[in-house]
Amino acid sequence: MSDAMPNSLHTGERPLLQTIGLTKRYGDFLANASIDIDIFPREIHALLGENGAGKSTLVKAIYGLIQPSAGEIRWQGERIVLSGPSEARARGIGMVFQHFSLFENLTVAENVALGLDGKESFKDMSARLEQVSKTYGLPLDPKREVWQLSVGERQRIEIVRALMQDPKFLILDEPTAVLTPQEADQLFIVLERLKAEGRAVLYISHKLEEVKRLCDTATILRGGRKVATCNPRQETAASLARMMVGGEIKEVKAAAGRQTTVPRLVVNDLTLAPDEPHGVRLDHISLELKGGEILGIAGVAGNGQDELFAALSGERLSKDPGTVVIEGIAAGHLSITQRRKLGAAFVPEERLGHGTAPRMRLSENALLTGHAASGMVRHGFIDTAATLKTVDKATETFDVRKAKRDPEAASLSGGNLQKFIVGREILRNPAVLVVSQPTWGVDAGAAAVIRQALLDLAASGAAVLVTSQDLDELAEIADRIAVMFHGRLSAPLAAGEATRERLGLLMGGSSLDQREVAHAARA
Amino acid sequence: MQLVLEKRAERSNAIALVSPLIAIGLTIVTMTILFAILGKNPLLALQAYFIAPLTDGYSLQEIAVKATPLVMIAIGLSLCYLANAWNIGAEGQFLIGAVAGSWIAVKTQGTDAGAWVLPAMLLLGAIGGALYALIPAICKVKFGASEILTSLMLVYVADLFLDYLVRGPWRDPHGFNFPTTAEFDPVATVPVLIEGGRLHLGSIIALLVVAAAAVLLGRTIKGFEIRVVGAAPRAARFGGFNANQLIILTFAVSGALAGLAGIIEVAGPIGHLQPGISPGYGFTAIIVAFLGRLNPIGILIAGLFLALTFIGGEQAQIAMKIPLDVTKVFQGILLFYVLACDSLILYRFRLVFPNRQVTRGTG
Amino acid sequence: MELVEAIILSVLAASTPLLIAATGELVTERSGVLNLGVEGMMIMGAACGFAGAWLTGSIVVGAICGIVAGTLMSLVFALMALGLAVNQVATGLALTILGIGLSGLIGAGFVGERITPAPHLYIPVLTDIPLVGRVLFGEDAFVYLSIALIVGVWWFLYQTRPGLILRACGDNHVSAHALGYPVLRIRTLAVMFGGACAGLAGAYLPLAYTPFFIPGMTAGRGWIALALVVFASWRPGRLVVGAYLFGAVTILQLHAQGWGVGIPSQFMSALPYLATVIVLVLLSRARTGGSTAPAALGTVFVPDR
Amino acid sequence: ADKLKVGFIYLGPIGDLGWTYQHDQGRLALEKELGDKIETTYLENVPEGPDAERAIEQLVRAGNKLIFTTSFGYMDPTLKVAKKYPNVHFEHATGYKRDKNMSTYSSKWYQGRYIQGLIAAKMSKTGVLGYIGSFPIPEVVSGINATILAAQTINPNIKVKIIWANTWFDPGKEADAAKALVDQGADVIMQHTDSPAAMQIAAERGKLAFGQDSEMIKFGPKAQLTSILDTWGPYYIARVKAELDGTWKSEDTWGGLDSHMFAMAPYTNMPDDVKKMAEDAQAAITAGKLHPFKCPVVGQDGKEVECKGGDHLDDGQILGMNFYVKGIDDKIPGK
Ligand SMILES: Nc1ncnc2c1ncn2[C@@H]1O[C@H](COP(=O)(O)OP(=O)(O)OP(=O)(O)O)[C@@H](O)[C@H]1O
Ligand SMILES: Nc1ncnc2c1ncn2[C@@H]1O[C@H](COP(=O)(O)OP(=O)(O)OP(=O)(O)O)[C@@H](O)[C@H]1O
Ligand SMILES: [Mg+2]
Ligand SMILES: [Mg+2]
Repeated sequence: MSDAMPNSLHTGERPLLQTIGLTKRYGDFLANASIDIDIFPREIHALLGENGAGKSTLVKAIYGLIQPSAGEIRWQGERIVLSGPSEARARGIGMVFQHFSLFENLTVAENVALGLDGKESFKDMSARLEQVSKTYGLPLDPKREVWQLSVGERQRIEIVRALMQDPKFLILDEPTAVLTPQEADQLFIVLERLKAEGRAVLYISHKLEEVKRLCDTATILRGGRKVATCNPRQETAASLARMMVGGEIKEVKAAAGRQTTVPRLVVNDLTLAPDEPHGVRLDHISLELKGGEILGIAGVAGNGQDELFAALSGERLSKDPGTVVIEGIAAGHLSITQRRKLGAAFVPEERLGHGTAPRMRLSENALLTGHAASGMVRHGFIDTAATLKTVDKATETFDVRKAKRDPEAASLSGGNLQKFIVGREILRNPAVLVVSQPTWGVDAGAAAVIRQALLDLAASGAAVLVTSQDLDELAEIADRIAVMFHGRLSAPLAAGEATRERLGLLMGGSSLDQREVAHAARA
Repeated sequence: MQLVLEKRAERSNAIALVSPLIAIGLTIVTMTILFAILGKNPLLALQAYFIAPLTDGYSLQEIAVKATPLVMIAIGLSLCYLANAWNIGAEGQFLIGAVAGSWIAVKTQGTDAGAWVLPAMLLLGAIGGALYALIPAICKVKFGASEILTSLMLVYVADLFLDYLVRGPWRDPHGFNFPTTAEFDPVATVPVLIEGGRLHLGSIIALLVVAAAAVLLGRTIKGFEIRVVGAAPRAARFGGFNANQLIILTFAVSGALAGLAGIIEVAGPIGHLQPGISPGYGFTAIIVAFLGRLNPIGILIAGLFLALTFIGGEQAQIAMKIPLDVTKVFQGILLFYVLACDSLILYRFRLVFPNRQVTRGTG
Repeated sequence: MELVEAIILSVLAASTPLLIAATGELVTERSGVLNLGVEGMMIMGAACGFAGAWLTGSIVVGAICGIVAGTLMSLVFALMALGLAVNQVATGLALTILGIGLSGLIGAGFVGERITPAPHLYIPVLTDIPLVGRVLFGEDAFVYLSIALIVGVWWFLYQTRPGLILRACGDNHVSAHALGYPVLRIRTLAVMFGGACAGLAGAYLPLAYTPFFIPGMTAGRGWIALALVVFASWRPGRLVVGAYLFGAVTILQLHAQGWGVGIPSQFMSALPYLATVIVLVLLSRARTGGSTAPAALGTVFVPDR
Repeated sequence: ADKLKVGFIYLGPIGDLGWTYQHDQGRLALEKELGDKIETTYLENVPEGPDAERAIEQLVRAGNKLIFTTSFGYMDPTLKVAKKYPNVHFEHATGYKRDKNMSTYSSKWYQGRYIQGLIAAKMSKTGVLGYIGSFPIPEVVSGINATILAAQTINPNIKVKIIWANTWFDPGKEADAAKALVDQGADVIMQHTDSPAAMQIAAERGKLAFGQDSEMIKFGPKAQLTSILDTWGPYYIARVKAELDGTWKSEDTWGGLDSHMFAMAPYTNMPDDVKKMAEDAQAAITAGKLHPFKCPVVGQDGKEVECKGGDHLDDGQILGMNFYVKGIDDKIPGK
């Protein structure tokens, strides 16, 4: 289609949902500034923008969770003021939240029931749950409690819950951030089907390739304002990113002539029973990682990646010291602090609460991992100047954007916090860096900075182990890629040989089927 | 109409300073009404509560004496609470500390034991309190038993144990079988700082404890560890800090401080061991800890302030026959206002009218 | 009267105020709110319950006054801890201080008075059945009410949708809010229910147990009720076990003294507390996985708007 | 002229219906008698720990010239303040330490307990008495002994079951203890705790009981046999008068029925002959003709207790009593 104004696609048709001049103010801060957006039936509409651009704020307002400061929302042409999410649901608006809205200690069925409005009996609801999850190919065990489930399974609950409301309009806030390609593909099938059924979808994602594949229209926010509406299929990822960032994004470049040196991280036949009843057992894992090399670990979420990270980092100890060797020293029994002293550094998947203490300042979060081996502590006393210096250096080197010199970690947007965390570790000049999901939920600009940093680190001679569910990301930076499945690690493939198809096979074919196998095997 | 809280972007330091003043102002207004209802002259009553205790050296000393154990215990508790370890049995640790320290005093009674007695008593008191606090801590770490419940239950046990000792084995042989040990020897007594008054060395120790806690929390890696384990347990594990060890440590330290407070109280103002050595210090200290915002300096101020209300309450009872229950009501209301106003540090209060954005802000 | 039966009756009566107060606190805590002011709400229930019964001559009115007093106290707590997002531990302790003071002021005029206590039921034939008759059909109404209450709470929490919503608020208030549940309103109701139960439990003391009012007559029972909720790991079934276990040890140690077992009475008096700790440790040891406390318990929640 | 200021320190709330209540009744009697010459002040709920000394000193600083400290635990604090303020006079209840400006006063309640023992033995059908103790201090122990010695004169095989509540004041627990005693066969309940709970239980169960400290007939109109009434009024009046006259001096008052430090509530719920017996015993004790601890007193070990007071135990032996007499089938806690 040649028309530059995608809205003309819908000439004559009445939008299902419209916002007009929608504004949300937090104190003096404008999170959404006068946003106009039109969503039509039978449309998958992308909402794009950097971290903190105001995407979540906008959809929360549409869902009635927050009250707009100004502007209006029209639903099927009629102006509405939502009293809350249940009214939104009653009108046919469903939402899948960016940060899960699940209850860990309740069962799947109870979680689903809570997302519905209780007009049917629990028994009928359970029956319908089974049916809907079968229809859409999103299997769930209604009796399990959520704390026992993997991230992917949790996402499935959210989606099934939204689908069970039979919404006319479904909002998904970064649903694929935690899904594997297979899980994501499954989701896209569901979304296409919804679209075919005449519904509308508002889809938030940082993964521009999938937006291009899936979405009919894209609205782009920057700094709380709408900057463009376009047809993403007619754009390139780069042009979309340009609109989001308002400038060029640097391309990730591997330094030429990277040399692999001595083995820096070796795992020998590591077997570790899970410490939670429903954790994954690590099964005879071995790998060898040399300096200058980046090893990628792909795999469906919940196949032991978290457990492997804990075992490598020393958050979980193994009885046999020889199972993990860092810089030639048997370290399986050493604490995370001792491993850091050996030159290892770690970046966990969860930024807030694991990688950082949310309500503490960045300088304190620098100390969190830096106290082991960075001269920030002398005779038990903290050298505050040294911690602040780390913050400043990370800010400068990795372009961490924040309101003041030393804010609380929670006040940073996801991408900026991730840059800080990666920076914090890289500034310690580690010999080994183990990093998990380095860029999930991070916008394109920030993701590029982080990937480049990993490449540069490897180029400087460090060994880097990256766990990721984003195969494109692994393809971009890894030298070799191995796959984790059910607690076992495949032999690594050289990056060139690691096609999507081969990796997919290694992951065990359809990821959803694999989950079933995994559960059956565990039960 | 609805009251809505809005989170401030940053905690407001200005309000942190004025909020106690607002609270006191509101308390004065409320109490004025209550006094008027009770037929008491509000001005005189307020003068008795707030002003009189501050106007002479004697009362000031007494405030310090009363605040000493409160502050000492609250400092220990604040370390626990910061680390997310819920010790609410400081009362029991106080009693056991008193018992442990008194053991030396009882055993050396009437001997010519020298100046080592008091230091040994203080040491043993701290150790006793620490060991007693370790029971709930170990039950928590080893078996996952809730420390809230076990530490509370052990208060009653400690109380009865003290009772048993002073009515049985440690009873003063010349005391007509009354439940008290003999008066401690001078070497087993905490020295008084000002002749004729009751201000004792313990107050200095309490100040040192406050200073040490301030340094610990603000400057050392251990203090950081305590804060991070409480604020973000998973991040703390990632930082290499062991939450279980810290539960043990903070319980031990807070037990030691409570125990130290206990033996100081017994070897100081009381002078012998008897039942009822604590008028609920261990519980009042919990309030002090929170009123002080779990901050050492805050705790010092809160402890002194609470002590002021106790002394003021007595003066009001004497001067105006205001029943003790009114003092309790007064303390309760004051606490409510202080806590409510502290809420302004983190939040902005607004009144919201439905379907309209008419708002009125405060603070 | 058979001694065993007599002991069971005493245990039932001694456990009843603990059970009622703990049931209320269990609901409060299940919604994610930790109200440590049970003792203060109980003593207010005792003072106002007695005042009401004395003034009207009706036990029912007394019980209602107790319930209202406890509820009003809990509303103060709700205003502070929920409305103004104040630390719940400190608020609860302040509530206890306030309750002790206020009850003293209110009760002062009633000290030295007595009322006719709540009658024990008597159902011909049934109550006369040997051994079980008195236990099942011969206690005062509060005893049976307490059992009905805990059964009702169990049913509410696990069999009804509002109960599910309440548990959800206690598990994760952010999620509950995101789904559109009025977390603060639900919690306020739960806190009020806790207050009503504490008030009723307090009123039980002067209305049925020892039919007169004396300042401080709750003597720490509110704290025991709080401990029992933890002991029960927030489950109604275990709460019944805990309350009766505590009552049983309390009563049995008195009997043991009467039989002259020759163990220091202080040790005997300490038994209920020690037994609670030991049983809790054993229970905790036996437990595998899963979190027992409501995950949001005691944490402040301020909804975004 | 300036009024004399008289201060009181109370352990409990004045509404405790027991110990503190009776002291406050004494204070009110004092005000009634000498209200135009004096002004009284009290501090209630003063714990016996570190706060006591401050509370006493606060009264001194408020200008009180005569101060009554009404619980044993105030002994050392009173002494300390007395040494500091030699011009103020102090009166300490139930202690044994004195100074030139500090008197002590107490009552020979064991005399009343003896009468109760006689009545109990007569009235008990089961021959089992129930005794609720607070704490095993000499006052309580001597009360138990006096009761049993008296009861044995009526029924040599009388049994007593003793339960220590380990509290002075917890109505619920006192009620539980009373229930346990009744359930174990006791039909006369005696108590040395402060609330009317036990009386109430006895009334409910159709048993008999004795009150403590104050009149409790209201709580057991059909149950109360009598009650030992603390009547502090006359003593307080006498001491204040002495202070007003300038004749106050440090004394040790340990008064019994003869000096009206306590009184027996009317003998009720008993046949006339028992009542007569009780009245006779009261008269004999008042007249000094009958001493509850008349020698020989035989201890639990079967040995005769040394008789230091001529034909009865001397005051020191009673004030520090720490043994059970023969016939009590129990052990004193902590011994
Ligand atoms: N409750 C709040 N109070 C104050 N400011 C807020 C609040 N919620 C959001 N903001 C601000 O609004 C801005 C937009 O946030 P929003 O969550 O909508 O971003 P987003 O586009 O969803 O980002 P991301 O891609 O990271 O999810 C943020 O930068 C933040 O500063
Ligand atoms: N309640 C709040 N008060 C203040 N700021 C908030 C609040 N909630 C969110 N924010 C701000 O919103 C911004 C974006 O937050 P949001 O939760 O949408 O995602 P994020 O932090 O960018 O994480 P992600 O990487 O998952 O996208 C952050 O700057 C955060 O501080
Ligand atoms: Mg977002
Ligand atoms: Mg985000």
